[in-house]
Amino acid sequence: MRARIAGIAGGIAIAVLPLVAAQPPQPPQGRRPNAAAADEGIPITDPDVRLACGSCHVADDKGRMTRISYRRATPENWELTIRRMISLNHVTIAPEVARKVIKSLSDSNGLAPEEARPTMFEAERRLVDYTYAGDKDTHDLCNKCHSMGRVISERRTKEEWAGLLSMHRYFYPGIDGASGGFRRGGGGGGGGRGGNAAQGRGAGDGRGDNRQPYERAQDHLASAFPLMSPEWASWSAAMRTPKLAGRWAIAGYQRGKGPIFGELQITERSDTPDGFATDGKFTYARTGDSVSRKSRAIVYTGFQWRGRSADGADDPGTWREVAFIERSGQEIKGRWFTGPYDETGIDVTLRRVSADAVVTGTDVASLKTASSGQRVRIFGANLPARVAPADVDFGQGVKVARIASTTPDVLTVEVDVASDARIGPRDVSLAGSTKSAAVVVYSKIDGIKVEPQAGMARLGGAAFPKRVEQFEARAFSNGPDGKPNTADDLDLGIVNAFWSLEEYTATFHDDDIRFVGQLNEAGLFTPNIDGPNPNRSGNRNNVGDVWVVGAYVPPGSDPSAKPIRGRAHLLVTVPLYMDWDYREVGR
Amino acid sequence: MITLSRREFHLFQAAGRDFLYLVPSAAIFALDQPSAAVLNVLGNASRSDDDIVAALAGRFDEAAARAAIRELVEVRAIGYQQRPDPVLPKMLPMAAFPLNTMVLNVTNQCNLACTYCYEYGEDKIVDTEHGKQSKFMSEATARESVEFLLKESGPSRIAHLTFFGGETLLNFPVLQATIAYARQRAAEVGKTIDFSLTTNATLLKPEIIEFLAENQVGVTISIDGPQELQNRFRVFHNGAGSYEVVAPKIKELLKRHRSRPIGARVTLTSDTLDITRIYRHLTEEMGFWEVGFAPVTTSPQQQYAIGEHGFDKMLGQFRALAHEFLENVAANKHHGFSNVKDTLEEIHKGVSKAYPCGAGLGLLGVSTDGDVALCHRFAGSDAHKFGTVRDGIDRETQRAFLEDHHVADKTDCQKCWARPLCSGGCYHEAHVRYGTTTRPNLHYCEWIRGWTDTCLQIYGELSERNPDFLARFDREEVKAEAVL
Amino acid sequence: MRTLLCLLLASVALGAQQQAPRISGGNGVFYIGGYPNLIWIMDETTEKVTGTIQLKTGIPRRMQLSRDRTRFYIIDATAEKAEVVDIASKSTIDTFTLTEGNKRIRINSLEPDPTNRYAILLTRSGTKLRDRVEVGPATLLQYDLKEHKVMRTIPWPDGEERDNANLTFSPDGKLLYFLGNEILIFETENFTQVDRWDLSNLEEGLGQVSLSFGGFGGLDLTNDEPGFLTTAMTVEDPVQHRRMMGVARINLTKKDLEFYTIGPAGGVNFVLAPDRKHGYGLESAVDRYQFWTFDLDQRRVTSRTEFAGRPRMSLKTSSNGRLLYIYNAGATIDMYDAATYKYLRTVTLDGDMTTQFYVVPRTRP
Amino acid sequence: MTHLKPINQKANRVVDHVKAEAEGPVKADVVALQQTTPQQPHFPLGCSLVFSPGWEADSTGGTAGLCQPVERDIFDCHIGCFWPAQVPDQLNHAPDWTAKCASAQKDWRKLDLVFPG
Repeated sequence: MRARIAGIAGGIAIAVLPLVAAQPPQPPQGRRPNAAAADEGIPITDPDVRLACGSCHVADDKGRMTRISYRRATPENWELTIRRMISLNHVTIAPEVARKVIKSLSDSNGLAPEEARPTMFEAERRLVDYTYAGDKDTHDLCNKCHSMGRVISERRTKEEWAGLLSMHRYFYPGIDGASGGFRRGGGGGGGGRGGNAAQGRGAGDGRGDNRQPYERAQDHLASAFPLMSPEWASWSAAMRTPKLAGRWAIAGYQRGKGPIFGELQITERSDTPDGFATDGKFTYARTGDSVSRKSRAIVYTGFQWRGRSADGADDPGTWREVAFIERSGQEIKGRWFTGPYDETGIDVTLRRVSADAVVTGTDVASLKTASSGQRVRIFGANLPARVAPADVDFGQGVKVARIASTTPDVLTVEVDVASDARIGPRDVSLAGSTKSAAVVVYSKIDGIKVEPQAGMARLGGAAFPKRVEQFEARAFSNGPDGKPNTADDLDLGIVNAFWSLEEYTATFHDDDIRFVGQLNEAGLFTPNIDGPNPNRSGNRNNVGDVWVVGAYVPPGSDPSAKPIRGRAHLLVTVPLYMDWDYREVGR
Repeated sequence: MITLSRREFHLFQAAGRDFLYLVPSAAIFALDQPSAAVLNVLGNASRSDDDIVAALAGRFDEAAARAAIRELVEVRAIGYQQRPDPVLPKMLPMAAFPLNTMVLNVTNQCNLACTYCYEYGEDKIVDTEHGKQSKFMSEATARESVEFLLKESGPSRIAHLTFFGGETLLNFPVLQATIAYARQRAAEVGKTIDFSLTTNATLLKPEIIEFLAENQVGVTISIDGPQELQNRFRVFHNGAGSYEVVAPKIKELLKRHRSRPIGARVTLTSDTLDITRIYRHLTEEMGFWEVGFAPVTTSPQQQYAIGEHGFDKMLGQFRALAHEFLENVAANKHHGFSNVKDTLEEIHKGVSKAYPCGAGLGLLGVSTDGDVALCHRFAGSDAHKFGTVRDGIDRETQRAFLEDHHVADKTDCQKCWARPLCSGGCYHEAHVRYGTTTRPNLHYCEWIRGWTDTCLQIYGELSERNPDFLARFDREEVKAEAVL
Repeated sequence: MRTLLCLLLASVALGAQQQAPRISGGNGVFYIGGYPNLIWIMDETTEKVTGTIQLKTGIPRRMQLSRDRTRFYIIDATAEKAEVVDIASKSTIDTFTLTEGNKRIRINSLEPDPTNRYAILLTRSGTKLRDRVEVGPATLLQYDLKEHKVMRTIPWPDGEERDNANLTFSPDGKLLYFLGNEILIFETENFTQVDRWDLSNLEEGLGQVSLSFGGFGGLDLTNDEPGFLTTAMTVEDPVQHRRMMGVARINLTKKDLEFYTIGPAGGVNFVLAPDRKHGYGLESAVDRYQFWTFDLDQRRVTSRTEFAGRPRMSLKTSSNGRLLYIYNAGATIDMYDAATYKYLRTVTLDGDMTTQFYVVPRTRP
Repeated sequence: MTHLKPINQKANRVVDHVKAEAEGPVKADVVALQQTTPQQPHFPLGCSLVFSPGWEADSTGGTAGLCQPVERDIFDCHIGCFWPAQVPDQLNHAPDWTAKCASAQKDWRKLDLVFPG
């Protein structure tokens, strides 16, 4: 090929067509002169922050401190950064000052509600199946070490994203290579030469794009999550301390234990700005056990509720609360959780209660057709004292036969369901309040599903804490089309199944089931102790992966029938040797 | 007696062998001696199996001959008279066909006044000088268009947004804002938008180049070749040539913007018909990665139109450059003649089209007021309006358009072996030439068949001499063509 | 009565087992670096620790035996400090670091020239500024071991920055080889490229060749003939597109290479036996670990035997080629009989190993 | 198909179609039992997706391919900063994490949980 063309056409000629024989490519792109540094940046006015961080983060004439003013993030991400300043940048800061800085920066440089909503699972420490759809390469790169939740909770300028990635590569030089894949040639020699050549061809991906993986991710993040956004512009103007004092109805769900209902009182705390306290009680609908608890919380950025249970009778502050306050101020949704790995949690919805009746839900999730006298307890607040059967409406084919008992927050009724009642979810309404899709009318239970489908437990108890995994069996009906796993399937709620473990035969002489741990009759798996196990071949740890099998016999089915079974995969693995838990947020 | 006869195919030779391009399936097979001999013996007559075997007795044993016949029947190259091929039903693409590419006319003004321009000359469809249309697209309309693209792109994860004009860069601020907005909105709905634009390069200021590089925007430059060819038609309003202005800017763009390949788009006229010289200049002197040529779209009486005689000359020049492409690619070297590459991709995939291009289907144009049009060449014309970005595509108009323009209704095309790739040719070309978009472009049938045959021969050669190059098309992102 | 009988039988069995002669690996010397900051020296015959070298710079991470086998070049776990240890006197004779002030220079690999005058360092800088950090590009430095100063920065061949470079000097130290599918040859006066040897298309029809130069811990040339380099290679033929495994014997100085393929490609690494007529391989996949033996004269795989292995094993032959050592991380070296692959015994150190494991024969082969 | 050689994608689809028709509709889509390339395994959120050979799970989603016992290889991950979010890294957060025990498999109880910051 004429050398002159290669010269003029510059790198693309080479990078685009890997077919071209090894030609002298142009020198790697040096640091590109950054675009006219768009003059955006959020001034920092809070004296605590200026004092605590000003020695390194100098403020310019417009009050914008380097790095800090060019970033917005959730409270948890701000805490992570401040903890790194202490551990790796030798900053000394008192805990209460750190809390003030986190609070101030979350308010002045936080996320808007619309931006924060998709990231809530991160703060709620919820194990969800999240795949970032914006860019597959960025997802694969960042998800190697930590969840994408942390990445999508950031808004930065282009230079700030570059700064963040440089920090990664400075403190962890190994991630250029095999453990992180930040650079293509990382372990095996750049440009596919040197070392063993099988490692990634260096000639870009054929679209003329010879940037390294981390550079491509950096460019994507800079354009997908810029510092300034219309949502933040409008929210930062509208942000204020929400008025939350008053009565709230609790409706929630805890895997393995079923729905919870109750009530709590929120009061404002005078000792901390945007501080609140709660005091209330909730009951597990299926068992009737009730739990009274108090908690203290702080609201960040005007809608991020972060709390911690406090001086309750049986809870010295081990439960934490992360919730999202809807802009209407009428509803707060989130998760209360505890446990060394935050694995035990309740999905909670608080709804403001005034004087009139509110129906929050029912203890049973499904009603069988052609049945009579089924007991249903309807939970809520300000429920009327005198109720006639006709006042409670379950819709067509479902008739309240008898009112068993009434209290202001629980109404117990007995219900008859006609044999021809229409199948599907039903709303329950009483005294002007309706709970949509409170129960599902079904004709036949076609199977059960075990949740979660991919469970994880961590060995512990000797040097490190255990991570338990709670399983639950939910019945389902195939719905009108009669076929499972289709859109019209009906979830019939939690059922009491008989639990057992089965060997997941990943290898021929697999013996995990003898070592991994126990699964009790409530579906709670408790892993074995950590450390090398002398009476296991090769002193191996008690790790392994097993099937968790639930078997259920629907009431009224003939005794000879085989129980309905469902199973899930459980990975019992090694502990985490580092604890990145957010301890200051919400204090 | 059951007799065999030829079905529809086109025979071509390459790398010393016979190849078969079957119609309408667009499958390509290489023939060996026996199968080629069977076709040769059959000719245009109809003969029985035994008759053919007997005719070949001297050269091929019976088993080989019969096997060859059986295979030719299986792929429907030949068939029994008594069992004609079933007539293909006229299938319309599914109702809500996902929009893959949206061409945004961000302005209908231009700082050049090219004599042959179809937007301003006598053949213009829309009077943009005194018409009711606004001259520049507003940012609000651009945002609505992005929402329209995200909604109409349906399940597909990637959508393409191409900026067009007049001269696209005259409305650069809106272009800039649209890219930022589109990228963020796409991330929110879990999609990615790929950006590209066409420009005459007169306004390529350094900060614009910087922006295009930063945001990986694909750039196509309209340029006609070296100085005197460029200045022949591509002139400013005062008649001055544009080459001296655009050449340095293009070089600056090519030096700086390297994350996307940059192509040149050449309009060929009767006076500037010198393809190899243009190609050399644009690739070697200028540094373009790829160059695409297209004859000027014009009514016949214009003096720059390429007449009957002109097409033969053009085909000769296309063939010469195409063979240079072949020699380079066969030796694993890059060659920038994009007309060949694009056709090779369609041949390799066996594309068999019901419509000449994606217009009205996977591709739609948007005028400066937000009217949705058949394609960017019809932007703003009420006769070819498909709805607006605000209230979406008028499905009824779209269905009627697809109904009337299907290749099955173009009688002249029913007998042509090139229809799987051509399918009647460009709607705008037909509109300018015959006043209606439904007519096939009969004025360039000979040229299309000649060019397709050349590309098939190149494809045959490459399948022998450099199959890896063709294998790359297996991995390319599939375009949303209406594939039969 | 029965228990007495069992007792009798047991002792007999025990007795019998003891008589089998204890196979020794030869009279070489083991050198392994590990916790806390030392190098163990062990005698191969007795398999006992005969001495330790206490390091000054910290946990050893990479250990490179000099060409004349008189000293070790060690890089510590932070990759910022290097130490030169004299084997005979078991003492540190030099330490150096390039880090100064807030600019850390991490030395990713160190290749001393045969006369131990200078070394080629592959480094990457990381600078901590007031409120940000900057990571520099990977650079190749020529470092004067006597003066402790950087003599020059060697420009990357073909101008392309690489993250790691597999380097080796010619025996006379006049040429420096960049190993890879395309070996680049530099003269060592002012490091200009003098030659290029493209191994990827050795012969028409052979197809794409790719060579691997030493897995964890880089190249181990102890068993190889000086100037020669025997390594595993994989080939993908252009006609059937099948990937095959083979052995390549490269003579760098004469730029000559003999190669032959021996079977379908599989995840097997390759170690040359001291007699240079055999090679041993280790295949480890989830739940399947195998020893391989290659007969380099007959050019074929003589045997493959499954054994109870574990992830992350490395293989080395004993100096007399009769034992196979399995090591890598942890504190144990397992001994296997090279002929029958039977597990014999395990040597346990009193600290975990952190560097590669050198078996240096006492007498030159 | 010995005499006609399929060249482009459509020709291959024609050949497949012809073969399928020859074998009759039933056998057309017999999927042999043999090992098809395994689908990407599912990892619960929170698992590190770096496999050499992996921390919580190996590349097949199970534990058979893990370093076992983890204490045997732990110091190698520690000084290589291989799983910076899971194992204390010697460069930054835990420079003397191994001070109390030279051989992890023996005195693993002395290793402590590190709270960065």
